[in-house]
Amino acid sequence: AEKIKIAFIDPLSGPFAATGTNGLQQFIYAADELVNKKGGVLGGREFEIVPLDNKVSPKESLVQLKRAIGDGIHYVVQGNSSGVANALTDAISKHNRRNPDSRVILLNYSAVDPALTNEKCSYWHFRFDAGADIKMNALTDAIKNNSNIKKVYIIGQDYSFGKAVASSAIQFLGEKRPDIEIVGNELHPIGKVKDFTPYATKIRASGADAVITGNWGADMVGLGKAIGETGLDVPIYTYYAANDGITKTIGEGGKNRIRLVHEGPVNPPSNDVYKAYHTGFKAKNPDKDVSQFRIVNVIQMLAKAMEQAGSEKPIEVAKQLEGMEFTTLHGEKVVMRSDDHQLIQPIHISVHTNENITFDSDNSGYGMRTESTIAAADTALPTTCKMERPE
Amino acid sequence: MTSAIALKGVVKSFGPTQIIRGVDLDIRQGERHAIIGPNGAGKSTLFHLISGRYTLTGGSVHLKGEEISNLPPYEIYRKGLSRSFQVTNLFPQMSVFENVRCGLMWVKNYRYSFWHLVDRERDLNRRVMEVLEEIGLANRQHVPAGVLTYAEQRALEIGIAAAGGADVIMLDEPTAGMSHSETDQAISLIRKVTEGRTLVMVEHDMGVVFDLADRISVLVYGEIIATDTPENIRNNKAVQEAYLGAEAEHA
Amino acid sequence: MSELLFFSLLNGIVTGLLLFMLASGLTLIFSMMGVLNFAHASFYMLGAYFAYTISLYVGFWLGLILAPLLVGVLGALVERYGLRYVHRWGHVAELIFTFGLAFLIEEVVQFIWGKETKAYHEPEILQFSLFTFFGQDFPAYKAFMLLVSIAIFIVLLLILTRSRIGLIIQAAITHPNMTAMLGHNVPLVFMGVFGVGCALAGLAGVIAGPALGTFPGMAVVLGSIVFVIVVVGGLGSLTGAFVASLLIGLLQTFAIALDYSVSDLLAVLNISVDAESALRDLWALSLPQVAPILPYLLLVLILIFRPTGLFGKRET
Amino acid sequence: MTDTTHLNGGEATAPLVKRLGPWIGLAALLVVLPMIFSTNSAIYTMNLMGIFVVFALSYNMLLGQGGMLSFGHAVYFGLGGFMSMHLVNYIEEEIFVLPIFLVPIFGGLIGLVFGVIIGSFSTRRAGTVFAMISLGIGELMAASSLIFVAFFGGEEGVSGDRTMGPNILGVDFAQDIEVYYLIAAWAFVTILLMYLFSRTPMGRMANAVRDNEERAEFIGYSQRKVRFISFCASGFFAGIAGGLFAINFEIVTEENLNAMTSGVVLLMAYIGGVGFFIGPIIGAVVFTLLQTLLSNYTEIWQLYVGVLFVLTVMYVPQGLTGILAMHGPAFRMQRLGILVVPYIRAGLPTALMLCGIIGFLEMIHHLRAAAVGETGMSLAGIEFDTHAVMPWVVVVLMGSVGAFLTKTQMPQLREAWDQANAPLASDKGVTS
Amino acid sequence: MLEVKDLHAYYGKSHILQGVTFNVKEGEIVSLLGRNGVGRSTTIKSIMGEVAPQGSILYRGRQIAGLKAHEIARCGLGYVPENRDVFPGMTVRQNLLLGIKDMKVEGRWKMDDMFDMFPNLRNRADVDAGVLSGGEQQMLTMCRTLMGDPDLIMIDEPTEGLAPKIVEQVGDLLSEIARRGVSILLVEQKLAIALKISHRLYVMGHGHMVYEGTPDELKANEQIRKEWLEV
Ligand SMILES: Nc1ncnc2c1ncn2[C@@H]1O[C@H](COP(=O)(O)OP(=O)(O)OP(=O)(O)O)[C@@H](O)[C@H]1O
Ligand SMILES: Nc1ncnc2c1ncn2[C@@H]1O[C@H](COP(=O)(O)OP(=O)(O)OP(=O)(O)O)[C@@H](O)[C@H]1O
Ligand SMILES: CC(C)C[C@H](N)C(=O)O
Ligand SMILES: [Mg+2]
Ligand SMILES: [Mg+2]
Repeated sequence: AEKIKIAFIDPLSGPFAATGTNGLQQFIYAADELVNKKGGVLGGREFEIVPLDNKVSPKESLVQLKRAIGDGIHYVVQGNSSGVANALTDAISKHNRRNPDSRVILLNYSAVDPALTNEKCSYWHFRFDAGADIKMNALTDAIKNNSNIKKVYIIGQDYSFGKAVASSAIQFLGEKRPDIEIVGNELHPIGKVKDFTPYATKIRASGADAVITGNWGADMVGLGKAIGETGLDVPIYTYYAANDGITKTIGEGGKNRIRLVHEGPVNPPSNDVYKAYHTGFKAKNPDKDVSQFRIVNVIQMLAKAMEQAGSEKPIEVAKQLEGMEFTTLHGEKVVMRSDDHQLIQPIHISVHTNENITFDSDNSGYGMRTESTIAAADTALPTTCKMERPE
Repeated sequence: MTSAIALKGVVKSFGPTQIIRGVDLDIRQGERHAIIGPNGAGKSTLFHLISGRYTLTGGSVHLKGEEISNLPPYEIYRKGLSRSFQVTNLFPQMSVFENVRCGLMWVKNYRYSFWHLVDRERDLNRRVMEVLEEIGLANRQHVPAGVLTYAEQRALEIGIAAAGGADVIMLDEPTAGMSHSETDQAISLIRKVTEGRTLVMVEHDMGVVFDLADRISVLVYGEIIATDTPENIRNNKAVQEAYLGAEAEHA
Repeated sequence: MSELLFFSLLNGIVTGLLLFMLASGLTLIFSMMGVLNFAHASFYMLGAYFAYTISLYVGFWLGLILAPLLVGVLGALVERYGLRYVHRWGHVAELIFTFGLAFLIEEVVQFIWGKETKAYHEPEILQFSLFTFFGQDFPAYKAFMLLVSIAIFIVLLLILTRSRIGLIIQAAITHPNMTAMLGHNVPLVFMGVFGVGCALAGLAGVIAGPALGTFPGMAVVLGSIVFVIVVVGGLGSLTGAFVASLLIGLLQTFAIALDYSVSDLLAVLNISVDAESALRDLWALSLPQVAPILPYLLLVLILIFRPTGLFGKRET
Repeated sequence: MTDTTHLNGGEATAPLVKRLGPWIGLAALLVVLPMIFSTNSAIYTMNLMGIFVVFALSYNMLLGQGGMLSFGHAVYFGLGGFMSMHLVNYIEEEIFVLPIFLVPIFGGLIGLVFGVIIGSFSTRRAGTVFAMISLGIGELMAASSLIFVAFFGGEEGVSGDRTMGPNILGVDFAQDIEVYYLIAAWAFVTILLMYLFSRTPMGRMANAVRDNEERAEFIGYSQRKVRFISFCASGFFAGIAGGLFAINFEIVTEENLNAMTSGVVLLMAYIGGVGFFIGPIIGAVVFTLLQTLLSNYTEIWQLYVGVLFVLTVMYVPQGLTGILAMHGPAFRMQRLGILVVPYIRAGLPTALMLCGIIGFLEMIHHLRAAAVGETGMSLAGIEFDTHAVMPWVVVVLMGSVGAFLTKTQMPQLREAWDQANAPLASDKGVTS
Repeated sequence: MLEVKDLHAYYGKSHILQGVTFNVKEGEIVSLLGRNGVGRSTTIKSIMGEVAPQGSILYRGRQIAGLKAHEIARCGLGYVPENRDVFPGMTVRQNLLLGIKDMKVEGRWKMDDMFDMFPNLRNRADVDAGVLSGGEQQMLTMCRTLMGDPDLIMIDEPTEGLAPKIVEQVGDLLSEIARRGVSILLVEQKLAIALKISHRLYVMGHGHMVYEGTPDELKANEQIRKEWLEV
């Protein structure tokens, strides 16, 4: 039967290519393993992932979106950069309004700017990753319990996500640890910084005893390295400081210093199902990792929605996704909250280490070991989203 | 009557070295005036000073009674002084036709217009063709100036300088590197295009000089040592000393 | 504060001298041969990757020697079989050529080494901190970087001043035939100089790789900054390039280090502004923010007021 | 080499038809194109072409006609875009009323304004100084666009909705096809204007200054002013292109004015051929096709594009249009026929060779990129196993045999070429 | 020392040299006369390898046809072009420096000899060659070639654009050069000088030699002069 095409619009070249290509391989694997090999959906129709390079550029993404639509694709997955996600959501809403007969759904697997599920929310946008505020809520819980943190330095990429991280950090710290002083709040251009040493020096000089950053891709590698070199030995609370070459480059330097907030526990593995999945993936992609478990959820939930809807029509599928309850490979219960299309799921905080790691990252011997977990229900935050629903 | 060009105490130095050391010179309207002198005497420099390519270190230059000292070249050109160059200096990629047409555009008052279409300007193009006829390049009009032979380029050089119908024309060694026959053609061409105008020229070929010039000035190491009619110049001992040498007999 | 200033000074010098390693090569290629070599940074990247691969087998130090040589040879070949033809069609053609080349090299690098950042590390012996000041480490490797680039500067300076090579190039650019007929082997000179230029870029790559990370984007992030240096320093002047490199290195690091913003300034002059106006970004504008544009600002100003650059003699 | 050499003089006398013919043709073409290529992606591609054609032509007013090498032309394109985007938003918010199709004008105006400001100091000199100033300004603007979020919208840029304008006779630009006709109309007008500009005294002096700026001063023109005027004009048209971009994509970001875009326009103009008026048009069309189509079929398309550029500058320095122009003489002498057969004879093996090479590259790429065990790949519809020996043998054979045959065909091709271009007795002297 | 046999050369399709044959002996001054455009410059250019030569060019018994320009130069041939090819960007001194082929070997000529011959140049030693006067540039090109210490120097119309007085000096200079054991192949318009200084003269017709003889013979030979030299 005819394949169901899913456009993957993310960077496959440029400074964030690594993040993008890894995401791509994970989508392809998930689609094959969890859908196609299981006989596809809607009576044997397979998923086909169509990679479209957007160089993390909003403009380029719209170009690719137009192409995808041109090829009659109705499902778009994207994650790298909230900047892109905002642009895509906006464009897709417009498109759906103008062409009710060829609507498109955006399945966002990583762009976590809270705006996307609040003021900028759209009926056609579903987010499978936890919002920046949710994640920060979790991180700050961890910080709260670490009483010898007195001064915090916040550094991030100068765009909506980086700003979101900073603002929610300030907000939550203010609520949970008013005594903590924010000694620095820095935004640097995204993907353009050659050398992070000056920033590291600055952090060092500020006397901070903890760092919070949402940096990802090349920007995380650089920052991690630079901080290591200044010999600054303080905990670093991050969103994305793992895999894609980051773990490898940070290596010993980050041991027990770098903490990361994420979904889907890798070490220790939750259960054999996941073990099997992860091993299978590594077998196919030895130099890549299951770095974004949410991708699995995207694929499985989409498949489920189609089956329930008994159709691939976006409008129908969207109806199903809204409020869908689902049990992930990890056996975790998650729900796609209808009022803002934010997936409510358990959140984990892990530490960068090489001790009892089952699945390491970048084949470096180092990996992320879960330290604490916040139950799905506790992660939920209020939303201001008022989305206009079709008819 | 006012003189076409009047130099008063013109001085030019490059860094420490003074090249032009106080030149006073009157060039009468309508005369053909030749400037001769040893190499490096400053003839071309003098041209550059008058035509605005170099700025004066001292003194003043008047064109038809109006001061033009240190004006930019285009201003001076607009006041009616046009020149050619010792080393050929054309618009190599453009066709011969275009070269001449550009030489005509300002005087024909198109200025920086971007609302005329040059190809539509009948009389402009007619004039261009006339010039091309005069300099004998009509049949080469489509050729890029860059690929013309040396002699042709010299002719075009003169053509552009004269096309605008400026009433003072300055030519720097117009016949340099030409064979005898070519030189003869050049001479008659110069005669034709400068008819009824003032001509100032630098030339080493005494044949040409004595043939064309009404008056001759001799420039030696930045100073005019004599200004006079060809005959007197030829018999002027100082001049023979400094410049002509044995050549005097030959010519 | 003093800690910040001190280390910013160090970082500035390190960054500057690193930039100089690149600029030195471009001084030969761009400001002497007049080739607008947009692939220069790409050769720098190749240097890093070659060195990385070599170091996997025979270690860092051999990589430090071999990689630049390889890149140099590669450069020479590029000149011999590519640029030499293109040269006839003028600067823009050369520019496009190198443009395409940069494109190619980046693709090929991804093709061969993939897109992830490579774990290319400093050699063990240099992995200690040279000194600790205000409790902040200064890695020995950076000191090593300083030494190398100063060495490059001195050696090049000697070569250029002691030999006629500079003159010959300059002559050959405008009058290749005449130069040849005076008995100078023009093609060889060009090939050699271009090769050396690329080798220098390669060397810079080898050394920068471990410090700044070895990934396919490393050429792009450098952008056109190297051209800025060469032009600001003044075409044809190695000393100029050296000074300009330091200048820009310091400029950037200090801009990041010093957190002052327009509003601070206004506050000093106690002018108050409303924070919501369309110009709000202007008031919020802070030094770290503008850090990336300072070099270009410098470039434009220099060119407007001193078109020959700081030490240069000619304009084009 | 320049078109001017071919067109001047004669033009004046050319019959009306000959002068208007091309334009009527162009107009007709623009009208029917979407009827022939009516798929969404085709329309999309053509819209992009239209925009780039205008942009590239405006660039060539600098490089080709004015001899100014600019690395910052995207600035005017981008600013035009941002301005237009804001305008579209104002229209949506009914701050003022204006039919959407007039928006590009304002893009043009902002381009012009900045052309005036920046040109006032950057056109003082030509050559490297100009080039480097343009580079600096380009980077400055790009970086500022990330800093001044209020106007430029930072990383995310500014987006808007083009359908919110007062809709005149039922056109609300909801569909790309409507936008196509808007772009086509603008493209036609601007192309015409830029062509005419090149035939005005100003346009001519631009060429003159390009060729020999000093001499221009001795025929009454200030080189600086000439450059300045061309610069502003070019800024204006770039701005219009930007406006079209804004309307088409409904988003304008930092990239629209960064170095990459400036580089792209330079490439388009050059690959097309800066020496010819239509050069940039061809360049833009080809470039857009490569960008949109090639990337559909292969992941390593950028590799091919890179190779293409390198080869072009090496073997057709006059750009793609140069190839056409080369056939001019033969065409005028009605001798093109002579070339057909030789071209085919040389073309087939060349094609074979290319297939070989491409196949080889694609397979290597597949080996590297594909997940372990995924050995099956399909190329041009043929399915095969990259780990088997056979496919490799095939491509290598195709490559080498093709290369060999091509070589054998060259002499006869060259011969035919000379024969086709052997000058007639009539056109002696007319070289070029 | 230079033995040219049946030399052919083309510009594109036009056949410029159609079998030129002549020779220059050690220490000789040989002049190449002829109307404009007969191919004298081309002859020299093809000897220097700037124009691709066909035929035999023996220099001291070595076949130099087909060698690269710089190789030919290093064999000991010097060439002074007709179009004053100075390096504009550089000072007079630097121009002269570039004339030297090998800094290590001592040449016949020192920079000071040059300056003594043309005091103008000494005064202008440190200004850009590009701004030199036409004549000075002519002098400079000649000196630059001499700095390369050639054994045979080929000079194309050295007196072009020189003041009559200087023209005489150049004549003397050439004789001086020859006295120092350098052979000269001279292309000249001004018959006077050629006749005065050369040992032998060739007259060139369209693409080949039409006459060879001593100055006196040529002076005597009215008819050749009329037919080929349009005195
Ligand atoms: N821009 C300059 N800088 C320094 N010296 C210069 C410059 N221009 C000319 N000179 C010097 O001024 C002197 C006069 O040069 P000029 O070209 O006027 O001589 P000329 O009379 O034209 O000689 P010729 O007949 O050989 O052309 C020369 O010695 C030249 O070197
Ligand atoms: N680059 C060129 N391309 C085409 N034809 C050329 C070229 N150079 C010279 N010619 C032609 O070759 C012929 C011989 O040129 P050459 O310069 O040798 O003449 P010549 O004897 O030196 O005369 P002149 O006194 O002008 O130097 C001339 O007819 C000239 O037009
Ligand atoms: C891929 C992710 C790191 C992107 C990032 N979370 C963002 O929202 O921009
Ligand atoms: Mg002179
Ligand atoms: Mg000659």
